[in-house]
Amino acid sequence: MTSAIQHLLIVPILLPLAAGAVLLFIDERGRGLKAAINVGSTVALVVVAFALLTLAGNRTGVYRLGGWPAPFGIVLVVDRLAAVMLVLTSLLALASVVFSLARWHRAGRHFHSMFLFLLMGLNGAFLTGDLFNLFVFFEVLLAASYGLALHGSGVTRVKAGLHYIAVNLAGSLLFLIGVSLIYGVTGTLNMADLATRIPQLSTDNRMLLETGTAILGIALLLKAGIWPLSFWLPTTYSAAASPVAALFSIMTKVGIYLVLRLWLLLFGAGSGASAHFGGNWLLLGGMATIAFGVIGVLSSRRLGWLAAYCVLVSTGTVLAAIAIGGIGVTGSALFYLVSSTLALGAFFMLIELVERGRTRQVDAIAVARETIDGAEEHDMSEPEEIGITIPATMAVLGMAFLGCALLLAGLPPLSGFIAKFSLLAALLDLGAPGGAGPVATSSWAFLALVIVSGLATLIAMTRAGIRVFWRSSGRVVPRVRVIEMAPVAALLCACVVLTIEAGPVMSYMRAASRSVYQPQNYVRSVLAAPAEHEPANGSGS
Amino acid sequence: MTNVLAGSLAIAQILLALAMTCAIYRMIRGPRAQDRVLGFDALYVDGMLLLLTIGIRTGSTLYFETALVIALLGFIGTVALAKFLMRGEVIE
Amino acid sequence: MNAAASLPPWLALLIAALVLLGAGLALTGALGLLRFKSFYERVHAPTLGATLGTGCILIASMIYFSVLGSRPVVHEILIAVFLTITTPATLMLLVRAALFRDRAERRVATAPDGEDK
Amino acid sequence: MRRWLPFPLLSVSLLAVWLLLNQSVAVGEVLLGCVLALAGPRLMLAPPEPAGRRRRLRRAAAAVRLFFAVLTDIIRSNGAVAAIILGLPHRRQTAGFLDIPLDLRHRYGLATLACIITSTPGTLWVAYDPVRGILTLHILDLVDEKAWIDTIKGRYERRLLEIFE
Amino acid sequence: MPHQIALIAIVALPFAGGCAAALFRSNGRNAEAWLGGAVAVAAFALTASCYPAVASGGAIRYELPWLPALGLNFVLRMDGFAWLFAMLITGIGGLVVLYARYYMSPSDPVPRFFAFLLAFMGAMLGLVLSGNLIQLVFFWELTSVFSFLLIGYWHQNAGAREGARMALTITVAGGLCLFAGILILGHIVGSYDLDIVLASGDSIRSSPLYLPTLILILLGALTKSAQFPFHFWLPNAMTAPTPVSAYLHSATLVKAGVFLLVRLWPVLGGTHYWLWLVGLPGLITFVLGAWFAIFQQDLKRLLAYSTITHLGLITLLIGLDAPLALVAAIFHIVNHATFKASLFMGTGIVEHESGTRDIRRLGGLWSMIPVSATLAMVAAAAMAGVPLLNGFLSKEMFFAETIEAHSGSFVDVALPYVATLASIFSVTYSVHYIRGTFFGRRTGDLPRIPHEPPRWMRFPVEFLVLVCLVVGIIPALTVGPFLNSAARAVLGAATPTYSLAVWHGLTQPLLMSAIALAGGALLYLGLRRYLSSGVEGAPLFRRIKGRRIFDSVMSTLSWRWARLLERLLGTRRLQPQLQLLLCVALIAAAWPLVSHGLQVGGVVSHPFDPAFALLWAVGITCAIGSAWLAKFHRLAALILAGGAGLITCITFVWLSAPDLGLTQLLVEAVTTVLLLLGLRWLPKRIEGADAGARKTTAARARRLRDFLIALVSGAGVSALAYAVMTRPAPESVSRFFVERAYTEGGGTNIVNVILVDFRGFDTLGEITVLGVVALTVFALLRRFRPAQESIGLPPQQRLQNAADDGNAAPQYLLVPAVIMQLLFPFIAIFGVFLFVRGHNLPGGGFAAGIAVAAGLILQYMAGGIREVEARWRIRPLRWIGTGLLLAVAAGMGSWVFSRPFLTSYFSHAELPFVGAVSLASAVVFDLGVFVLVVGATNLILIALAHQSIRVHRVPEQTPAPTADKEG
Amino acid sequence: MELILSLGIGVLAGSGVWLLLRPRTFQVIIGLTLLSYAVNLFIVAMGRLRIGMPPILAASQAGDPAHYADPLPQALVLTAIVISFATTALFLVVLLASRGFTGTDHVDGKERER
Ligand code: NA
Ligand code: NA
Repeated sequence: MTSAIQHLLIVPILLPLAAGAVLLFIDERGRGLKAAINVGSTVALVVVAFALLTLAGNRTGVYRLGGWPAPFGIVLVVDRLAAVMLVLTSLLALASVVFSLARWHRAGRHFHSMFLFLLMGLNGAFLTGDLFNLFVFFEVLLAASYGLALHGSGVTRVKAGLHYIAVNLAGSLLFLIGVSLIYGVTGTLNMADLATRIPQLSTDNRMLLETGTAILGIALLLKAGIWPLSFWLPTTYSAAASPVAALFSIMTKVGIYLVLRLWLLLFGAGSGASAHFGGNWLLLGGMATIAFGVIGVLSSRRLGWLAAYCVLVSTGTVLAAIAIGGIGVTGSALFYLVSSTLALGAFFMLIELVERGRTRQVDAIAVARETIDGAEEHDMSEPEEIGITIPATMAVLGMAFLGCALLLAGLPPLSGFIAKFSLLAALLDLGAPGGAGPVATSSWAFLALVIVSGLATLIAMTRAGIRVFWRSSGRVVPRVRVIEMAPVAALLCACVVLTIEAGPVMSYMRAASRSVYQPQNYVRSVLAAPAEHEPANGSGS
Repeated sequence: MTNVLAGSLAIAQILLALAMTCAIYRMIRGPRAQDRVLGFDALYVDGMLLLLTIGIRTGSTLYFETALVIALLGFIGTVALAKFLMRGEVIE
Repeated sequence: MNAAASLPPWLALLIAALVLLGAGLALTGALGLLRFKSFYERVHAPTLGATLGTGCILIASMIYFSVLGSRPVVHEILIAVFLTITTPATLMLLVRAALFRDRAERRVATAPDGEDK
Repeated sequence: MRRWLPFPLLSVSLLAVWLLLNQSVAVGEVLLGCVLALAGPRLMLAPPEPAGRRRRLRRAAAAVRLFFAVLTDIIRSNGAVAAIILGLPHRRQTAGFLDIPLDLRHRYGLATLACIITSTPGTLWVAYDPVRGILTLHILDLVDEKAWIDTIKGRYERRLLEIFE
Repeated sequence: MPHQIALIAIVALPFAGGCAAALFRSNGRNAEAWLGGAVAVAAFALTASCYPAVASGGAIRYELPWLPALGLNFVLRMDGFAWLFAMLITGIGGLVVLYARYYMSPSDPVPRFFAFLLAFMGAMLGLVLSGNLIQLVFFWELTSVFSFLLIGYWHQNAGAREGARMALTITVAGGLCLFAGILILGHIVGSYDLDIVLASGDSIRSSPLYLPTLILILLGALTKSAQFPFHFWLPNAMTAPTPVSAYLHSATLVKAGVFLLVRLWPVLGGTHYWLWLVGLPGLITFVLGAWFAIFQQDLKRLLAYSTITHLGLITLLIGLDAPLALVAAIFHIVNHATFKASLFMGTGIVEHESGTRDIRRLGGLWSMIPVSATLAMVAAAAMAGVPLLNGFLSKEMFFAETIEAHSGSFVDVALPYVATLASIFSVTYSVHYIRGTFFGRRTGDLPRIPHEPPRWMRFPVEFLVLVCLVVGIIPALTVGPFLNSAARAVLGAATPTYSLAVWHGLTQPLLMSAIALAGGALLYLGLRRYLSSGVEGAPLFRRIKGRRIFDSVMSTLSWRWARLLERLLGTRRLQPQLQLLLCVALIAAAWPLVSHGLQVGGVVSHPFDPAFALLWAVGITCAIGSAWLAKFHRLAALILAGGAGLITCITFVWLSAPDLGLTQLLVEAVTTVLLLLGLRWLPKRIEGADAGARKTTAARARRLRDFLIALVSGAGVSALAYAVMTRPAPESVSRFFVERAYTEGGGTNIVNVILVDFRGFDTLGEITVLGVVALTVFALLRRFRPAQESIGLPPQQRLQNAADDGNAAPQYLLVPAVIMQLLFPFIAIFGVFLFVRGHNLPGGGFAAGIAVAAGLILQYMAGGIREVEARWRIRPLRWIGTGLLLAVAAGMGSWVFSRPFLTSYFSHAELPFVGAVSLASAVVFDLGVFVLVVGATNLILIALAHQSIRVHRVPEQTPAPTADKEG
Repeated sequence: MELILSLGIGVLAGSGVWLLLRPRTFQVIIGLTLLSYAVNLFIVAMGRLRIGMPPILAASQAGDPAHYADPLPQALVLTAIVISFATTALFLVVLLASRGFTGTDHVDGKERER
């Protein structure tokens, strides 16, 4: 634990915390300085996250806080999976913070601090190897998300925020019950230690452990947005300020990440009688979430709601894929997770730019006419057969919208297609590696749902896109600044990179998935005696 | 004699718990809001006494500060309630 | 309670008596809270527990721990002091508010003694 | 002196409280206690009241006398009120309000009086009119108004005036 | 290798050109055309240069790893068949670019047009050159996307928008089915590589998944090729600019479907499923399309239906599942591309010159634009299958194939007649097209007087018509070798012998052609009256409009039902959400219990204690009372909840947790003040005001349901707690803490050592939560807007202020304020006490911080906001920041010693006079906690309190009626 | 003792849940308060019941776990107390803001239509 590089592991938590705290000393007039600090920190986070991504490719990094050995002290663990999540978070954060500089960070107090604290919570949740510490970081990220969800105030946000907070407070209580029950039965909070203790549990204790884990799971799935615990999500996300909503698109993934991690760690193949506990429910829930997300996507009148329901589709897809399991499917699910999160982030930001030029009433009426009364009537004889020059702003916005639509619907050429393909290919590959073999009925259902969700998303996105970009008579061209468009473009470019570099990325994801499926290495790394740590404390007098 | 002491402490705790029962009767029944606050205040004092008896019963001074907190700061809640009843507002 | 075995019997009896007296006073006060008919009377009742009741138990505690710890334990005084200082603040505001309302609603003239609704 | 010790009595009390809390008179505790005792008064919201005219010793003596008087009153009243509560069904309705004109104007004096009256079962501080100097009490056993006025003014107010003014 | 480079260039050039085209100025028609033309010509030349490598049945292959783990590589593969298609795409593409240069209006912003057109060309080339089936799907969907953008090019027209949307929806839906089908195909074969798949025909056909695979792939192909019943998108796509129609809807996009069918025929064909599933739709489309085409009055719609019927013909040929039929299909693909592209362009010229394409308004144009008219007539003749034109040849082959016996079913018998019938229709609509446009009388004036178009606008038509003629006359010398290499690429050794010649003697097919020509002419004569009546649509089918059906299905499925389901399956109300959450949690928690059964342990650590029982009787009463009174007696509920809190605190102490008792008590005090601060802004609630609502059955049912949920939740938590408490404790990690709290953590208060050392990181997070919440509260309250009725002074204050009439000093507060102010130093010293001893005895930074904060709040209550803030400058934000930074700095201190974050140091020192002093670095951390807690607590409460004075600045409202302040 | 405590926890939780499901924001916040009491007690219960054994080392040396209540759940509860205080404050302010904006104290920001 001597080299400075070791401390890199905790930087994703400490840096935003310290930066957020420093910002409190700067008053609102120094907003430029605040913004600079925030952007600087976020850029640093991106760098650190990529560094950790590289490190984790070699070995699982463990950071023992306070120098205490593993099951007793809190440990931070970075393996490939965690590193991927860190990178995703930091990229999304960077895009979102740059976007916010155009106007949103002026909409209320302490935007930058709360933003950084949210990053701290997210990174902490991804890194920690301790259940209760996980609760704490969950609370940090939730607290910050409450603040950010309410950023800008206003009746819609406050109403949505009230629901969001109430539901999540109830969820946090469940979280506590679950974690403490697990502790009461096993006597430990360390995830790796827990994994070693579970196989040895007696039957009657196992029952309580499963109950505890089930309650904990519900708390996590609530945050992931599984149906029928997902109704808070569209309300909150659609009401949130757009850079906030963009960053929020990672938040459901925290729940998913933890479900994946804990499920395979605690109830993996080696966990004795509890192996794969709850898997069928997870699959059902995930598929129901996709279905509900699809319904929501189709029934959305406003783009914000559409995007929020796309979040549910994404969540459901990943959850169901995790439940189906297998290294290949999970690896693909991770790829899909990254791709869809980036796309959603871009889309949430884009929505604001797109909707800037229109008024609500006109919009609603247009939807009503177009979608309720069927197609518009048109007269073949008098079409205006000279194209309209599209202002550059609209052209760029339109291209970005198209990109988002393709990504979310899973159509080529962007990574959405690759993600869905890899997911489904891995799914079908599961039956028998390298050839024909039986594929479970549930897998067929999942395949069908994924395909249908893509089509439904496309239909809804086309409807919306046509409404916004093509039915544009009398529409004001929105004023869009470069720093607003650049983050959207950057996220979409990231998706292009994902498409082109699909091979290497996918092999990293598969390796991540493999290490999650074979947690022995994780457990060993965490529980290993610290290399040269003798109690540094108690140096005596 | 220690049995007498132990027994009397147990009885004292029962008496105090009964006192608390009376106090919550006022808290629930009222009839005035002030009655409820009064009951609440009495509940706190009785609770403090109960904490002291727990200390004696277990022979530990570690519970003393808890009782002290009630004596020193327990009234903040009741005074805020009282002021709320008085002025409709706690801080003006 | 193991340590209590080292107490002299008379001290044990004294402590027991003090504790019982204190708790009894507190209960009496609480009963008053139950039995008095008007609010203004009820306010008097808990004072029993808050003054002498507390005092008895505090003294019992002081004796007990002083004897056991074989050094004077007197920090219980603080409880008595703080309780004495803080109780009036609450009660005065409570009674004041009640009186004001009663006067406003003409339930009492200057010397109110009516029943609550 | 007044700059460093605007509330001398408060500082002494703070030191005493600190030592009582720590149950120790070790040098370290005393030193820290002194520091805290000097710092504590800075937390007073209101400026200090003018000091009393009488000599400290006399004031201290008066305080001790008052303390014991109050102590005996409290013990006596406890018994009386307990008797009233436990014998309630046979009790006559004697509770009532009582107005007493006060000479005491000092805020801390009034506060002390409030503590005394409230701590004594059977008497209750209801209101105080600072303009007219009228104190309204509620008394549980208001048989003899004169006796009560004598107690308040004679036993308590006189000594409080000695201490505070 | 050069061939591989050529392959990459063929696919990459159009995309690059598309990107470049997008950057041109909006009026750069010529530059765009030059660019597009150059790209098309280059790609054409490159393709042509590849011919030697594919002529003899070989294939060029270029492979680039893309996603090798999942069998997806970027594979370009050109064989004779792909080559033929690539030639069509690039060749006709070049002609269309040239044509579009003249067709598009000078004021049209063409960069977008050419960018999409070139990108489409690239996608199409990628499709036909794909050597990996997933990659094929990739480009397949891309063609759908670009066709959407091209059809919707004139998106200011509702028709263009609708047509584009319909085309996209249908083709993408089909594409997704194809995607699924290819995935399953890959699953069967174990690879997506075209070569491997093509070599696995037997295993595919014998797989149990064969039928679903076939259906899914056919759904993709038939939608793309506009086969019945998915044909209706094509006529509606005619709102696209005519160059787009000429390109997409004749030669390329719609041919993708039949391309795929031909491609996969070797592995999917050869079963009776294929015959039925491909042949039947083809047959129906062939007949119906031709029939519908007759009755179109819009030239382009007529051509669209004619495309549909020709695609039906091709599909039918493929469905016949015979090598010779396949050759005919390939041949007809090429022929149709040439004559249909020229017809579309010719139609474009007509429209461009006359301003309309409505047959009812057109007529007699032959006299005005004789050259163009002649060209159109030749192309139409090819379409009708007139001898000496290429259409005749492939139709002849088709007729020959219909006569052959196939499955021996009634189809065999009927097929020749049906084919002839459809051909009759073909002739009829061709005649209708020609006669309606170039001959006969016009009903009114044309929007414009037609002239011959510019030389180079007509050139593409001339060229294609020339191709029709040359191929029609000397097929073997022209298209022969190419057709052969294409057929060989698909059929391999099974390639049949066939002869390409105009004259095969007096054969049955020739007879059928003759009947078709004559019958068609007769039918046209018979229908003349009907056609000239101006009605659009076929007699029997006029009412059935694909578009209408599509629209209503779409709006029902994707809007009405979705809305309905969203309302049924979702909710936007809070209560159902919480109910669901609780129910799901209950089910999840109960599930293991149901499967294993709940077993209670046998350990009872302590005997029944009546005092504890009574205590909890009080606690339970408080809880239930609070629940009971919370609606109408808020204050009572608040007090009772406080009572429950007190019982909780006492229980903590009873159960050996003095730290918890202490902290919870402090928090109780502050929470009470907090909730009271909030209570001021809530609306008055008077019991009985909505008594009626509570009595309804629905309300009662709701309450019963909630009661049951509450009951089960409570019972469940109870049972779990009891089950755990009564079983022996597991070997816990706590042993470590107990054993090392002093020796390695330097404190005797194990809980505190855990909080600041063993698990200090939790505490760091926890204070962050507090800080963040304080910030949120602060930020939210800056925009606080109270409800109208809460704005004024509370009624008590109004009455009292009136009674006090001008008494400056608030006399009611005189003595209490003195007491409250006097207590502050004591509370502060108590806080210091708690802080200092925390490491060894109950206390700690958090408790100390709350205590001090509570003291400060007390000052606010005593003195009021203005007085307190005049006395002290309170900057809670700084406190929060300082606290966080202190905690972080304390943790980072250990970095200096190369230890992990939060590693603590302590030493017991013996100082002169002072005695033994323990110093732990954790104390600094705890100090951070203390500072933050003071700051955050104050920020929260004071920000809330400030609302009162902020709002009072608002002029007072009319006094509200005095209501009892009981809650 | 175990039975009494578990009953107490159950009633606190049940009352809390009942209030959580009520339509008025104030009911919900009181419900959350009661629930957090229940959960805190539950966590302490997970360390099993020990009376008169506070986890404060009697001597300045390594302790024997048999003589002390489990300190870990207590540490967890302390963290939970802080967090629940914070979130209660936040919920209160949000409900006030909602009340201010919508004029009602219904959790949905509008009265239930009948
Ligand atoms: Na009194
Ligand atoms: Na005509």
